[in-house]
Amino acid sequence: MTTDLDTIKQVIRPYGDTTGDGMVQVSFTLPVPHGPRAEAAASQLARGMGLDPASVVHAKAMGPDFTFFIVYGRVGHLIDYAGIDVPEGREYPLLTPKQVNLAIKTVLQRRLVVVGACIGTDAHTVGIDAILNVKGFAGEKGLEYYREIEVHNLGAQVEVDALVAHAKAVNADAVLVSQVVTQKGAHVHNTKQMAGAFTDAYPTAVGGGLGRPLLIVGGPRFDTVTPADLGVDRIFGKGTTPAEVAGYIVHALIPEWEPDE
Amino acid sequence: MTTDLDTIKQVIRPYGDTTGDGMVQVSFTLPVPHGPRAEAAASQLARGMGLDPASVVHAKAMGPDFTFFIVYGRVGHLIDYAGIDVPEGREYPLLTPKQVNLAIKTVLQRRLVVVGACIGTDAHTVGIDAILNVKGFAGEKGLEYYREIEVHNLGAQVEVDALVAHAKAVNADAVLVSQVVTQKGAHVHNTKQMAGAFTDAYPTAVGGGLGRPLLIVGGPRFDTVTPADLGVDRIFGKGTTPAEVAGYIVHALIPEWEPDE
Amino acid sequence: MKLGLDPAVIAKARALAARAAEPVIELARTHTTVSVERAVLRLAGVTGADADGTPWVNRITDAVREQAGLENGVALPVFHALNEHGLSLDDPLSLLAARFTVPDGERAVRARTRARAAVARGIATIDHNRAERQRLLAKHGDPEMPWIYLIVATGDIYEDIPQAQAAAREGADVIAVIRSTGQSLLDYVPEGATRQGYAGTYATQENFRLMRAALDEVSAELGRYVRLTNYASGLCMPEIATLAGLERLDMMLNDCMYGIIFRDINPIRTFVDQRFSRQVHARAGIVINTGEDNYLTTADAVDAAHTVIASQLLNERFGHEAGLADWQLGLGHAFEINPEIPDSFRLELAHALLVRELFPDAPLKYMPPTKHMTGNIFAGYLLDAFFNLAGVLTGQSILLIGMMTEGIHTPWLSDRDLALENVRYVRRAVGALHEDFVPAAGGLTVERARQVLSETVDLLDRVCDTSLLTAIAQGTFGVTRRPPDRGKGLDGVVQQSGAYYNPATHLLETTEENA
Amino acid sequence: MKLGLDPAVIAKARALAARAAEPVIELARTHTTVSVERAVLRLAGVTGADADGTPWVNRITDAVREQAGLENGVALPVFHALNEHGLSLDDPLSLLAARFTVPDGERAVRARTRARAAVARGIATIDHNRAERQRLLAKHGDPEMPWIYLIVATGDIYEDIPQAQAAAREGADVIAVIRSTGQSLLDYVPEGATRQGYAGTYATQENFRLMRAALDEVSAELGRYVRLTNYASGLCMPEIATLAGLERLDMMLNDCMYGIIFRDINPIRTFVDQRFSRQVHARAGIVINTGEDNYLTTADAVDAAHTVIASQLLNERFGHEAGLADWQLGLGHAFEINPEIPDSFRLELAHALLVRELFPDAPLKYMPPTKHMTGNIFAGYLLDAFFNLAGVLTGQSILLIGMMTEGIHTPWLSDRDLALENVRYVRRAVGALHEDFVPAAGGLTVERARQVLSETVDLLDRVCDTSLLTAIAQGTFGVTRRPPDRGKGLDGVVQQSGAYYNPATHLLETTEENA
Ligand code: B12
Ligand code: B12
Ligand SMILES: Cc1ncc(COP(=O)(O)O)c(C=O)c1O
Ligand SMILES: Cc1ncc(COP(=O)(O)O)c(C=O)c1O
Repeated sequence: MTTDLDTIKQVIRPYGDTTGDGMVQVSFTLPVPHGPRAEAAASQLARGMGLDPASVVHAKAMGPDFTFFIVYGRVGHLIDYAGIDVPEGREYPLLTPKQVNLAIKTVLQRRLVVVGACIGTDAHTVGIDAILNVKGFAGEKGLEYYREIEVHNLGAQVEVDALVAHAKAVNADAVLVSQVVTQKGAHVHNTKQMAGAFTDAYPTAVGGGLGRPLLIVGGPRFDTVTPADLGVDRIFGKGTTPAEVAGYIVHALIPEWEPDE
Repeated sequence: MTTDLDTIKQVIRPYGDTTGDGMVQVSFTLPVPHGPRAEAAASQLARGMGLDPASVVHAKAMGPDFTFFIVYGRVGHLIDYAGIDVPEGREYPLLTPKQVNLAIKTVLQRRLVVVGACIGTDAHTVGIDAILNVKGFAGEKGLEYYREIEVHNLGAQVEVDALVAHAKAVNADAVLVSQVVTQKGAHVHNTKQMAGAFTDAYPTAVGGGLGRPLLIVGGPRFDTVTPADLGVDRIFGKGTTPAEVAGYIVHALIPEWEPDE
Repeated sequence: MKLGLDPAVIAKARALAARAAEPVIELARTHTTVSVERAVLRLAGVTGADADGTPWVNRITDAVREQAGLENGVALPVFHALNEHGLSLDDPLSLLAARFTVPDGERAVRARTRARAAVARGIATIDHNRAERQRLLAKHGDPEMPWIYLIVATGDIYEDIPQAQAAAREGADVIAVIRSTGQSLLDYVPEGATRQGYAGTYATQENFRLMRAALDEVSAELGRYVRLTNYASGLCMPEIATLAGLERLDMMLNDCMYGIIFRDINPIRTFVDQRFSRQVHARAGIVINTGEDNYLTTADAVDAAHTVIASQLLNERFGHEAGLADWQLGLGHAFEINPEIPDSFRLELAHALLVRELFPDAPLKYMPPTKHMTGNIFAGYLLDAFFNLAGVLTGQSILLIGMMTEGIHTPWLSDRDLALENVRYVRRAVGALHEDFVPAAGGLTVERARQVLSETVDLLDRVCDTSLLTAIAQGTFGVTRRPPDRGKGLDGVVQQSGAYYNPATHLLETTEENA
Repeated sequence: MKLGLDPAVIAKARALAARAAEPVIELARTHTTVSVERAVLRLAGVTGADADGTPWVNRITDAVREQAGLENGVALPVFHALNEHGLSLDDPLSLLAARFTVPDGERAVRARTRARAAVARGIATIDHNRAERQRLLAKHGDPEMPWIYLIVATGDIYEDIPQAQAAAREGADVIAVIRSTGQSLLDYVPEGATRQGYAGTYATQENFRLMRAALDEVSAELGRYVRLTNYASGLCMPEIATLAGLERLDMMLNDCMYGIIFRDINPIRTFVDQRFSRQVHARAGIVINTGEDNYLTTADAVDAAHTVIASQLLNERFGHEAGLADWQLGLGHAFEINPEIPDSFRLELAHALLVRELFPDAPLKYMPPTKHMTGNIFAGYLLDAFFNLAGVLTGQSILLIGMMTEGIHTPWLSDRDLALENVRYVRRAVGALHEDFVPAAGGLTVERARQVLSETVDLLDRVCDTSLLTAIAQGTFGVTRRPPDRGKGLDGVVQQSGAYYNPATHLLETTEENA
């Protein structure tokens, strides 16, 4: 089903109730008092976004200075669906805790050290705890449960310098950082700062696992940036499970290892 | 407040929670199965609409072939607010029934004849009845209440030919048509057809009230077209009240008359 | 019974409704219509249309009317002609070449026998479909109430089908394909699969077949029998009822007054047509849905609450008389109170509970807010949630799921999906909360229900005095005036002669086989 | 009382909470913290900061600690120094030039008297503000409960102000300006109007003043007194409580354990700070809001329901001991049950009603769903509606209005406006429906409430055995482990000497003047 859809549907449009109708819904606030002129401004914006025709179905004054709008309309934009190279999903196999432990034991011949933290002023630990704590997430046990992984969970609101120092002190193989607060781009800003600090701390490093710890960042709203933008090795988004992370770490740090079925 | 806003705010942007942040919300369906590729397609469309960054905050599979998306993001589009010439609001004064009756009596020296109908297959009479019936709308009495206006309400699902015939038979000064069903552009299509029929029926006419009845159309979703597009004299939209219509009719058919306070 | 209504008052209301209905039933017994006669021909096996798309049943009925009049029905002239010229119904052209007369004596008997046999075969198909529905219900399983009822309305049967299947997968128990705006005023039933409707899809036998087949497919996939609904309404009510029986539709919108009030169809035409339609529905085991909800779109839901109850009692009476059992009476009502007024939700609960307690065995159809739905889709989503809540708290049987975009456009795929998420949440979250819903004695809920019921009795009283037709002419229902001598389709009504013969009604009235 | 709870069980729960709290209260009585001492200086009239923005109260307290130690409090050394060098508090630089020692004998008496007089002036201001609030409540009118509580969080006080005013115009009764993410860990209170906060705006005396003035303006415009809230929480809890009193804030988030669990602040530091803060709040006539709702973001709302009740009983006990009256105890709880589980709404009703009936005189603060809010803004709007419904049905006092975008970003102007439309509809539509909400004896609602209460008693029993500090160390609340010898700000805790003198506590504990 999926596959032939992909091959058939080269070019797609949004779908309201008829193939190709291109219908979408938009809402926004304009910092102007409600009135015919404001509604005209709303349609103008909608047309700017490509809605034509654009129907302003709702306009509500929010106090004297602002108006909220809901607009429906048809967009002409075509999506070259076939042309989209699927954002690399999982470029590595999922492993069971057993397999992960085996890989580490066989190849590294020592426990793999992981340091985790929420950096900056972010105190949202539920996400990182879901990955690290034994309790885990979505029915999967967290990394602490893996015999061959040594986890240092530094908790919340950790300063970048403290993180770097700790990573060095325990010889971290991987550093896991969580950023949930995104207001004013805090998550991006903090992550870049963190990546920068590690580069300075490991001047001779050539990459993740090559002279410096693997840098992994996660949080629900990183879908607007790439690892390269941030200077980290991997980003994990909403709904990540511990096994995905463990699998990635093995894949990235022990590429040579092949799980034998 | 409005005025100085207008003068100050030359150029505006959508407002999320900070002046100039340009934030908007968008939702749509794509006819593809849910997955990373579909999400990539969604961001691509959002970027096409001008959202950058665009964050896909929700994606839900609707069966095997469709996915629903909600996207938030920042648009760069600027609205030249000062530049918008306000769509002519009410280009005429509102009159009391008393004034309307007086105007007709004094100038026409006969009752003014109005014919109303829902044309085509549209059976939504609530709107036109709100304008014509004594009961009226929003606390205002309908045109039937005006002593000097003679109302012929033909009801719903009236054929265009029947409408034209009736208008001629009673010497209509104004024809009021309602169109509520807009699917597949029905309202636009039917209105143009109606306007065309009147042009054919009054070949020598030079305009509304000049050789042919004034053509007025109304309905909740005409905000995507202009009277010129449709070939009518005036469009009335959602929330119209009878007095607005009466006032317009006097203004259009008896321009010379001045309401003395 | 949470409202503690007075049984005596309820009994009185029913008695008044029966009295008000009686003269109209008599009218329906003694008249026929072009559509009733065409329905007879469809039951007898006439299908298809001529080159211009005019159905053969129309061509034949018109010819009969012209040549022999309709007061005796089509059956005798048509089957007499077949006998005389040794023709069969598969060859309508030759039949039309023949001249139609009303046979008498021996030839009349022969015509009658053959007509009866032909129509009996049609009814046998209907019986078979009813049995087949029972079989599939047993096989796939019958969802428990409230049934989730969803509308598709693309205008294109081939877009409707995937959307209906998607809706079923997301939890719809009943799919209604609403009709193109104009169809109710067509005096014929279009033929074949159609792709061009405005705000709805044409009701045709082929569209019925295609959609029923598609739903049988998902029913099997889901292990839950998904019901199909359409509209036995408008000028072709009897024929569409017949086609519904022939194609195993499961429910039909069918009201004794909707066409009169909202389509300006002649009252007598409507009353004659609805009686025949209901006799067919009764036989087909189809659940009808009445249209009282519509009154509240033109009248105020609070002021006119009692007109809804009065109309339901009339629909019940007409239905029973036509042979419908209580389980087939999907009486309609709606959540249409202006959300701006105080206590609107509590008043809705009072109205909904009143209907529930007046008709304990009827599969009530509860309609969502429409009139007060605006372009504010969030407010709409909220209002629909409270509709769902009222439906669950008051034990409604069929919930038509509201769309947040009701004020804007006919439902989109995503509107429907979000609407289903809404009702699924409400049902799951609320569970058996109705246990904790105990209207306080003397409280607003109880008192409001009492008041509406007594207003209903007063109204029916007045209707009995003036006659139902007069009441309709005066705009009692939906504040719309419809005099008995006006409206569309009056010319299609014919008073029966003493010799009138209709094998269908005859069979349906004698061999009732109702659960 | 709809749940028919056993008064004996309730009494037992309270007794256990008192017993569990006692050792911690003793701790708080015998210790002080840098922030408590800085609060004393603020009450005495010290304001402003040095060139680097370090508040004078910090500079002075640090100097005192360094030169004379804090075990005797700041008051004696500071006022002794003022006396010795003939200085006043308006000239902190010269004061800092002086050397701090602990006076004795006659000089101690003089220092004490002057300190007491200075602090008394601060308290007089607080008393005056309290009276002023009463005056304005009488003048503009006090909205009836439930109060609509809304958050602004732009990070820029000058964006917050118009948004707060807009919210008030749309119906907000209480405005909370949430703080920048980092502030709770700052060991000083920033100065002046601020425009750069992350996900919140800094709590400063000037920001307090600006927002209170703006709200006084709309209060007059609307003829309804709009309350202002902030957070007496984090390392500067006592100082912020003091500033709140000095700037006439009306409510303050103030919890006995929130800082410990969610900011990893040292338990002893927190318990000492919260006692002083509450003494100030009691005097200022401020309603506190506790933070039990937060537990349900890290623990499961069903499994951990009893930890919320246990914590509320502890907060109540600590509050009473610090002089807060019941009407000042805005105990917190939340609508955080996973909407995917069956009966989630009924369970919420059980929890909410239990809290209501356990604390009949407390202005309960009911928090909306947050944890299960996703990017689906429609599902979010729906869930918030049911939260509003639960709030109204169970008679909650303060409703924090949920945002459909909770799962996405801090509230936008339009999110707030839509949220207000939501709650306005629910309140208007539902009216007095609570009359008809009568939990069935033995039904799920009643049984669930009983169960949670008995689990609470068992938990408090265990806490009494092991001590509250141990329970916290073991992760009893919010499944987060916080040992007493760890966490931020421990070094700011000092054991009081026999000669410890704190004019503030002294005045507050002796001249209580509580309604
Ligand atoms: C729980 C919560 C809290 C709790 C946090 C408790 C705790 N110990 O974590 C409390 C109540 C303390 C809290 C406080 C605040 N919060 Co808060 N909070 C939330 C809430 C409701 C849920 C977050 C959550 O736990 N999600 C569940 C977890 C499992 O999901 P997750 O974090 O996305 O993690 C998953 C993936 O992202 C990924 N992942 C995440 N991190 C990492 C790291 C690695 C290495 C990997 C591999 C994967 C990974 O894997 C996880 C599992 O799948 C959200 C709203 C919401 N519904 O999202 C707001 C929210 C995150 N909070 C918010 C704010 C603003 C605050 C405050 C700053 C408000 C204030 N000023 O007082 C405070 C202060 C906190 C601070 N200083 O940072 C905002 C952030 C807005 C923004 N986008 O910037 C939100 C979105 C609410 C809102 N709409 O305003 N909050
Ligand atoms: C009431 C109603 C009905 C009633 C109509 C009763 C009657 N006698 O009018 C009933 C139940 C019969 C009905 C039936 C149908 N309806 Co209907 N109905 C509505 C509903 C709920 C409200 C419309 C209404 O009365 N608005 C109140 C009036 C006062 O507002 P108004 O019409 O906008 O009029 C104001 C202004 O527009 C203006 N105005 C309007 N006309 C004119 C004319 C002039 C000259 C002037 C000056 C001003 C003016 O002034 C009025 C007062 O301010 C809307 C949904 C909604 N909430 O809008 C659906 C809606 C209009 N219906 C719809 C549909 C599809 C149908 C059906 C076709 C469905 C079907 N296939 O069965 C049927 C068939 C009807 C037909 N053949 O046309 C769709 C139309 C979709 C679209 N955009 O194309 C809607 C939007 C619902 C939906 N989302 O699907 N409907
Ligand atoms: C009872 C009934 N019949 C018919 C219809 C549909 O109208 P039409 O007959 O024009 O398709 C409705 C509309 O809701 C209805 O309620
Ligand atoms: C009781 C309490 N205090 C404080 C806060 C705010 O946290 P912070 O102290 O980091 O500003 C909250 C958050 O909701 C809270 O519930």
